[in-house]
Amino acid sequence: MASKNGDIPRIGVYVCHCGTNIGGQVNVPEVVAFARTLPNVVVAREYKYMCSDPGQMLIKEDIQKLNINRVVVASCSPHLHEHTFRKATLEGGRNPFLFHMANIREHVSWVTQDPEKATEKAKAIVEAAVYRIQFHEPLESKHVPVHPDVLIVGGGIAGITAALTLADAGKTVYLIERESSIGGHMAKFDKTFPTLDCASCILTPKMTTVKDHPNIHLMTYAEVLEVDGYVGNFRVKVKKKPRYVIEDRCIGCYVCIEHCVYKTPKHPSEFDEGIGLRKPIYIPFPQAVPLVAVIDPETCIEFKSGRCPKKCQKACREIVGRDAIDFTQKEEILEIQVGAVIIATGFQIFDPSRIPEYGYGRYPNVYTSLEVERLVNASGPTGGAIVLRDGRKPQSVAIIHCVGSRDRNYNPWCSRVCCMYSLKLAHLVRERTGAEVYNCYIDMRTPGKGYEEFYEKLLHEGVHFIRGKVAEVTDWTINPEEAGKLVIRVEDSLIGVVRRIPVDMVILSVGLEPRSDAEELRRLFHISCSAEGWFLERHPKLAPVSTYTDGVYIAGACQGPKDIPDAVAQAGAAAGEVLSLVDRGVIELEPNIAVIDARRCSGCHVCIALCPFSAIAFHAEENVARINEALCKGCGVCVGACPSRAISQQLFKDEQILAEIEGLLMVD
Amino acid sequence: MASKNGDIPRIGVYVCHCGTNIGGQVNVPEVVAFARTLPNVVVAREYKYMCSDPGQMLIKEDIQKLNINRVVVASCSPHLHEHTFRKATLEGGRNPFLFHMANIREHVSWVTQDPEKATEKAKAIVEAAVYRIQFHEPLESKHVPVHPDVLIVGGGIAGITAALTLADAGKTVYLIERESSIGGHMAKFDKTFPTLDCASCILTPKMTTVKDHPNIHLMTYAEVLEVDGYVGNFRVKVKKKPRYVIEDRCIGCYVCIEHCVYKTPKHPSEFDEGIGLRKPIYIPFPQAVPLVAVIDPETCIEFKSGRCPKKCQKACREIVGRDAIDFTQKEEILEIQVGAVIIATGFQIFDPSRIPEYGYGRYPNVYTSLEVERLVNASGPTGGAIVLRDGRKPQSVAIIHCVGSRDRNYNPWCSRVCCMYSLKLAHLVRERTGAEVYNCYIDMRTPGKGYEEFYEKLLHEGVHFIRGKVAEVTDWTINPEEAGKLVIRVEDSLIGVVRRIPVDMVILSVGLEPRSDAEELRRLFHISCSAEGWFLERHPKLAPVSTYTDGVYIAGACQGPKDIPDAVAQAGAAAGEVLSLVDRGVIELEPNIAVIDARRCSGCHVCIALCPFSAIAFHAEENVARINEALCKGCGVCVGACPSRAISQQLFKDEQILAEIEGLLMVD
Amino acid sequence: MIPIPRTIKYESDLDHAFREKIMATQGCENIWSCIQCGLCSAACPISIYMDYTPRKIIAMTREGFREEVLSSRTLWLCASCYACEAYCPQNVNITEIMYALKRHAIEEKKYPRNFPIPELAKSFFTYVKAHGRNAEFWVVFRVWRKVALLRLVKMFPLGWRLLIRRRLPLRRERIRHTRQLKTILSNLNGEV
Amino acid sequence: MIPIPRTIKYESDLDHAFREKIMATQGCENIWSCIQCGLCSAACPISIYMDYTPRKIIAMTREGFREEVLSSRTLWLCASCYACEAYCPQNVNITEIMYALKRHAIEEKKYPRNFPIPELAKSFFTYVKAHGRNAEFWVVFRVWRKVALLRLVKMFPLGWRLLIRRRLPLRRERIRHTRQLKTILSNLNGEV
Repeated sequence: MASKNGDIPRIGVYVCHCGTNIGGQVNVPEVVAFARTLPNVVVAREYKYMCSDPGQMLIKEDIQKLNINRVVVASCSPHLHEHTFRKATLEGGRNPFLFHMANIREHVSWVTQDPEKATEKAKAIVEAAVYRIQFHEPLESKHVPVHPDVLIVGGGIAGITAALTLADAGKTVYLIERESSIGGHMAKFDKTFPTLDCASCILTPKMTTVKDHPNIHLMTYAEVLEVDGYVGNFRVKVKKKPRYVIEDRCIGCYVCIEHCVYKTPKHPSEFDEGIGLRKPIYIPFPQAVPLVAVIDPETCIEFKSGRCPKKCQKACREIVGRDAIDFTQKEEILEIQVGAVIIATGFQIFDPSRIPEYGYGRYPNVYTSLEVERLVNASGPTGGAIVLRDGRKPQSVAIIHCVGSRDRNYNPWCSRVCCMYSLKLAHLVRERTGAEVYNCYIDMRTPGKGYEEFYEKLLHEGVHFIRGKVAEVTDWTINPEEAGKLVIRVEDSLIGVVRRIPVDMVILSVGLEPRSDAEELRRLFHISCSAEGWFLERHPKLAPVSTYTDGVYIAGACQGPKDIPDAVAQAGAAAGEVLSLVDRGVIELEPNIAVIDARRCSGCHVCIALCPFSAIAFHAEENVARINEALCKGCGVCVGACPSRAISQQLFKDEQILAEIEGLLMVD
Repeated sequence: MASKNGDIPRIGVYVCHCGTNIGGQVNVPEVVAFARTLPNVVVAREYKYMCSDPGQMLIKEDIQKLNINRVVVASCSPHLHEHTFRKATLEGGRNPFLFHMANIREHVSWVTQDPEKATEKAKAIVEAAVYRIQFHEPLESKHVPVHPDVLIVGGGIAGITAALTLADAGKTVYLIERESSIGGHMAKFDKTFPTLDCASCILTPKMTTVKDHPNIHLMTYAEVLEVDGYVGNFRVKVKKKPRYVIEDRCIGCYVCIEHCVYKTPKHPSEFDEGIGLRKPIYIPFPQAVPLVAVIDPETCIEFKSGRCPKKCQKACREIVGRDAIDFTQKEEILEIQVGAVIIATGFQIFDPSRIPEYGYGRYPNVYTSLEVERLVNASGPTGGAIVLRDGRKPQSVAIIHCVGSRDRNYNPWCSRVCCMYSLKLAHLVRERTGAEVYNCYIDMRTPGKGYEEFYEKLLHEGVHFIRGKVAEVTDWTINPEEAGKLVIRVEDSLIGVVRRIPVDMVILSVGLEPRSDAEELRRLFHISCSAEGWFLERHPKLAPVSTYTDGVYIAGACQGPKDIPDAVAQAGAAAGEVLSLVDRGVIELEPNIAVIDARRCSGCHVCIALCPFSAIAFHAEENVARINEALCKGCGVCVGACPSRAISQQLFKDEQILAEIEGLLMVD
Repeated sequence: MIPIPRTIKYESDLDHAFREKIMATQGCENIWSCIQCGLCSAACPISIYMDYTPRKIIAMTREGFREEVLSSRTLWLCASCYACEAYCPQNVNITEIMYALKRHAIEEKKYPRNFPIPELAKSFFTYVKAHGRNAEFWVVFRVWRKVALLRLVKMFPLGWRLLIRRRLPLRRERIRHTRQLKTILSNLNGEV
Repeated sequence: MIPIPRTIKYESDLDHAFREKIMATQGCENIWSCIQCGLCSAACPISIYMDYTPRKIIAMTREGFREEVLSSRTLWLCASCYACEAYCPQNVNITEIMYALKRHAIEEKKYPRNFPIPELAKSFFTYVKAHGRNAEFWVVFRVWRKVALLRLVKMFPLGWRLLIRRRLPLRRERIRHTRQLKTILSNLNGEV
């Protein structure tokens, strides 16, 4: 039997004992003797550990001395040692794809009780491999170069960290942020737990470094529109939204804002979570990067009526002499080319108005934790004073943990950061107002470096800790002490009684959620989401920042709730993966991909629609589909779907699979 | 007044409003008018935002048009914009160190109530800067090249991950492991939470990849002996302990072990936590990498008496034909040169015999969680059967959380992983034995992706969860039901009663501790430890894998308790930092270092002993101390200590500091 | 001097089969999901009078505190308003569990004595089983006779007013085929 | 029918000053460190008879449940063995807190009635304050007379045997300068 490529197959079969892993259950000498009887088998040997150097040497010597041109190793899973034996085959002087692995450990010795049946099964698997390998052909791995530039989506602390690490390594980085300033959620915080570091004191220097870094192209107020290409070679279209202020000209002097026709700010500031107000032309916060004004067309009179005196523009032109305001600015589409992408788009907070019992939106003194972050922030709307909506200082404050988290009615997951930020807020509230603070929690989750110690500090500050989930916040009072207050009902489960506690202010420790548009981004970059909507890592343990799409990495809270150090570590890890990829410079493509026989292709488009990796494109001139080798992952969907049988898959050709089945059925 | 370097100082003073940050509190025009009156001030200007491009342009233009040769900017903290203005000075055409920054924001406007006093203080600080800058000299930043090779200490999952990332990036990596195989604690686990992935199935391929990687030099059974040098240029001495088996010859065939004079294993296996036994010659576990035998001289008869028939050696020589055993092997000292170091030495478990109430070591059926990991491990000593010491299957098992953690009598910190691994063990015990399992916890801490869901799974499996810390494990029984069992006393704090629960087996969920020799390693690498003994990161939020010693990074549980995904993320981040450093290729040294005037140095050694960075060495030939410019951090300790006044510090010379003080005192 | 009862629990005091029995009741399977957050207790409008909070009843049921649970006032105070269940973050069917516990308490005669609600449930069931239809007068009469005879005397004027206004008919109505009803009911009980 | 007490707690039921008072007592400052792990309850050899476990006493003290705490049997059962304190992972001085609570209970006359230990403490103190020295017979006699008169009658044979064997002397010993002792004691009390 001559193989398709004309040579006569001369097969070597090598059966591994794997110590006693295989040898203890399978009669290896019997398998070897059986292998010798199979067609085209020139030599069959056994060895204690085929993966060891002397084991591999057997293969190399047989190739050279016995002119073996097909190698079958019967041992463990290809996941473990396929690479090892392909290398040995290559070093012996044969194309590495003229090797096939028969798994008689995971598939046989580890899962079969009866040694006799195990031996029979091992024989069948070896015979299948011997039949199959006759049809193997030499294949060449292709190499594609990696573009050294990197795209980072999201300018929160994770995106900033990754950008700086990469830029410091000399790589060109495009950092894209949807808002008008980078900084993300961290920029809104007053202090960070557990050290009570001032958040902007540690973040602002990083933000300005990003702006000043010669290797970073910062694009704020911008979004990714389209992604094309594959690992090492992505083409990305980015939309820059109009700010109606020319970025290069604006110096962030606030003169335009002072001269706006609105004498006082009237519109809820997004950055201040609606606790503060802004004008239609504004700078979101004093440390914004870039420090450039932006006009909100939704509230600007010029955009709504076209009849604004445009005092801001005049002021910029005449007082500052910069003429930076341009009401006719249009969105811009830019195209960039990068080799790798890091997605660091973060989270959104749970909307507590979904829980009517907590009265958020109904009672003015029920706040989200993020609103309170702005309230306690020294550069926030109240200058750091913790006051109720009517300006009074609260004398008692309840902090409700797990709002929207650990709750099957909303989000079943633990949001990981709320216990710690609730403790931080409890500390700040107590420090600045002296109020009685009641923390109502289910389990106190403070498992980080110095976190347990922070919990203890809070205990000592006299904060009340009540183990129980609050059922209700109400203004229905039943005794004089409660009059004019909000009352929480909670079981103090460690005492075993239900309590009604009247407070002036309620802080809802809202959980973290995937961003509502995560699904769109997922589709843009061909990555996956878990059922909850968080971006899915390649492996929860060992590849926490990789995705199933090569060249696309994830970092920070877009992968799941995470505090700042964990997000920063992930960002560093993603940068490390990117550097490893870019420094390697080329990508070796596995040759087990699908190929289209153009003569057979009817141009029906079926495969194009089905390909999960968008690897097939239609070639209009020739009226055929074409597979991008770099994108194809060899999943075989198109092969099965092609009505014209025009597609076949390397290493999984019909003849190879059929021969394997035939071999498997020969032993009875 | 001519400066020391002969030129006439022509000073430009630039006062920043910082929007309203400074301008709202300090009368900036008054400060500018005052600055114009100061000696050698040629020009003084104010600007809304000096850090903006037009602000910087003022400086550049004045240098060129007015021939300014000294620049003072009065604005914010040097942490924020010193770099910005030095760059502007350089771009204007002057040496960047002819610039000085006066901080009138953090030091004045943000901390002073009275605008008048604030203005006076701002004037004083500006005057100080003007006086000081007259004595500034041009300084040159030096550059040192970075050696591209990397040392990783510790071959657990963190070290392995970092090594593979770096090696895949094409860097040469030395991976040093103290034990005879890499794999660390993870290699001992059966399953990993929360996905119940088989630990060795995901770890072993990584381990073999490490071994086969052409860029990784793996050194097991080795320890770091000495470290010398500085970032980019470390010289490290490594001690390779003798295994008495020649690594290159051994093929891990187990023949020597079979032929050992000990017919059956008699010595507690370290890898199996003493639950299993080994011989004096052994391979710690079947997936060990490298798969090489090792002889323990403490238990080997040849080493103890010199009168062993050495059957192992004979078997290796005659049966296997490798002659790999060498009783005369000696330890080897190797010297390697690297540019960066990653320390990933992990943790040790808390020794529960320190808590006599729990009876560990006294009652045979009280186990540590790590012992149970070996017990449930399919390749462990019992083949995965969960049995008591007498071979019985337990019918009831208590798992005690927080053993040695969250306890001021032992370790006050939360060990972060115990809740989850306790749930995992509860699942495995229940799955394999059907026993009643009682988990006694304080707070259920499952804050990770999929962790809360895992807790719920366990609830549904009917595991008992008792919120309460166990006081005592005892064999003193008080009713027939308890006879022959171990009894735990615990308060079920959610019911409010104390319970006595008789069980067959007690699992102590021991916490994580710094390794007992962490202090030695800390000293070797000149890094810091927190009070608890964990290696100290440079910043808990923003630099979690850096240390205060440039070029030395930390990853994984040596920095604090951490689960596998967090350790892997940190390892990736450390690799990212190293790649960033190595790719940069050179290190720019800040020139504000100490310099020794050799003519004045008396060679008294005082500075050498005091230098916290070991940057000063004694030059015996010339009998003087010499400062290594790359190691000096400019802390000034030596300057103050030198009895001969031979040491001065760039940018902090006596004349500069005295002039600054003089200037500060001029305004009254 | 009052006697001091033992409060510590030995495992032999507890009834491990009890939780299995309750869990086996339809609708009570997810008693295991409870994470003891106590929201049910806080949401319960009647928890104001309960000796054990609903959360504690679940914890004790799960751990086999049969005596305490079955003799608890809590079961009989539960108004079946379903507030606990509606808000429960783990979707535990708390009201169903309360019903199952009530049935067990009656079966095992463990309910608190001198407490009208369990007597009412029992009398109602006995009467309906016998006649196929409720008769308020006779059920109420039986309950108060058992629970508080003195109170019955005091209630005579109210009863009389209700009687003469025909709001409390003395007539016992009955349905046809009561035997079939009995069969249905005993089959149901057999299942429970 | 038994009356149904309200079990829910309003903040107005609680005494916020109470915890401050306890915490101000020397040795009780670290009551805040408690993380409610319950080890104290489990370690306590007497918790077998306690109505509230030691952990719960701490929780209730911290939250101002003054009535419940001061009338709890737990305070008087505490044998001061220090087991709780020795093992407490947060090093809370539980025994000291128990003493402080006992003193308050006596001061405010809140201790459980018909319970001998607080009476014993009080009688001992009163007697020693008056005479400077304890006299077992008279102290014990007073306690039993107050707590359980009937029991006193039953104890007569035992008392008689002890008396004739001179194990229970009737003689009242006293020290000199009892007035100075009283001054010392009242100064001390003033401090507490």
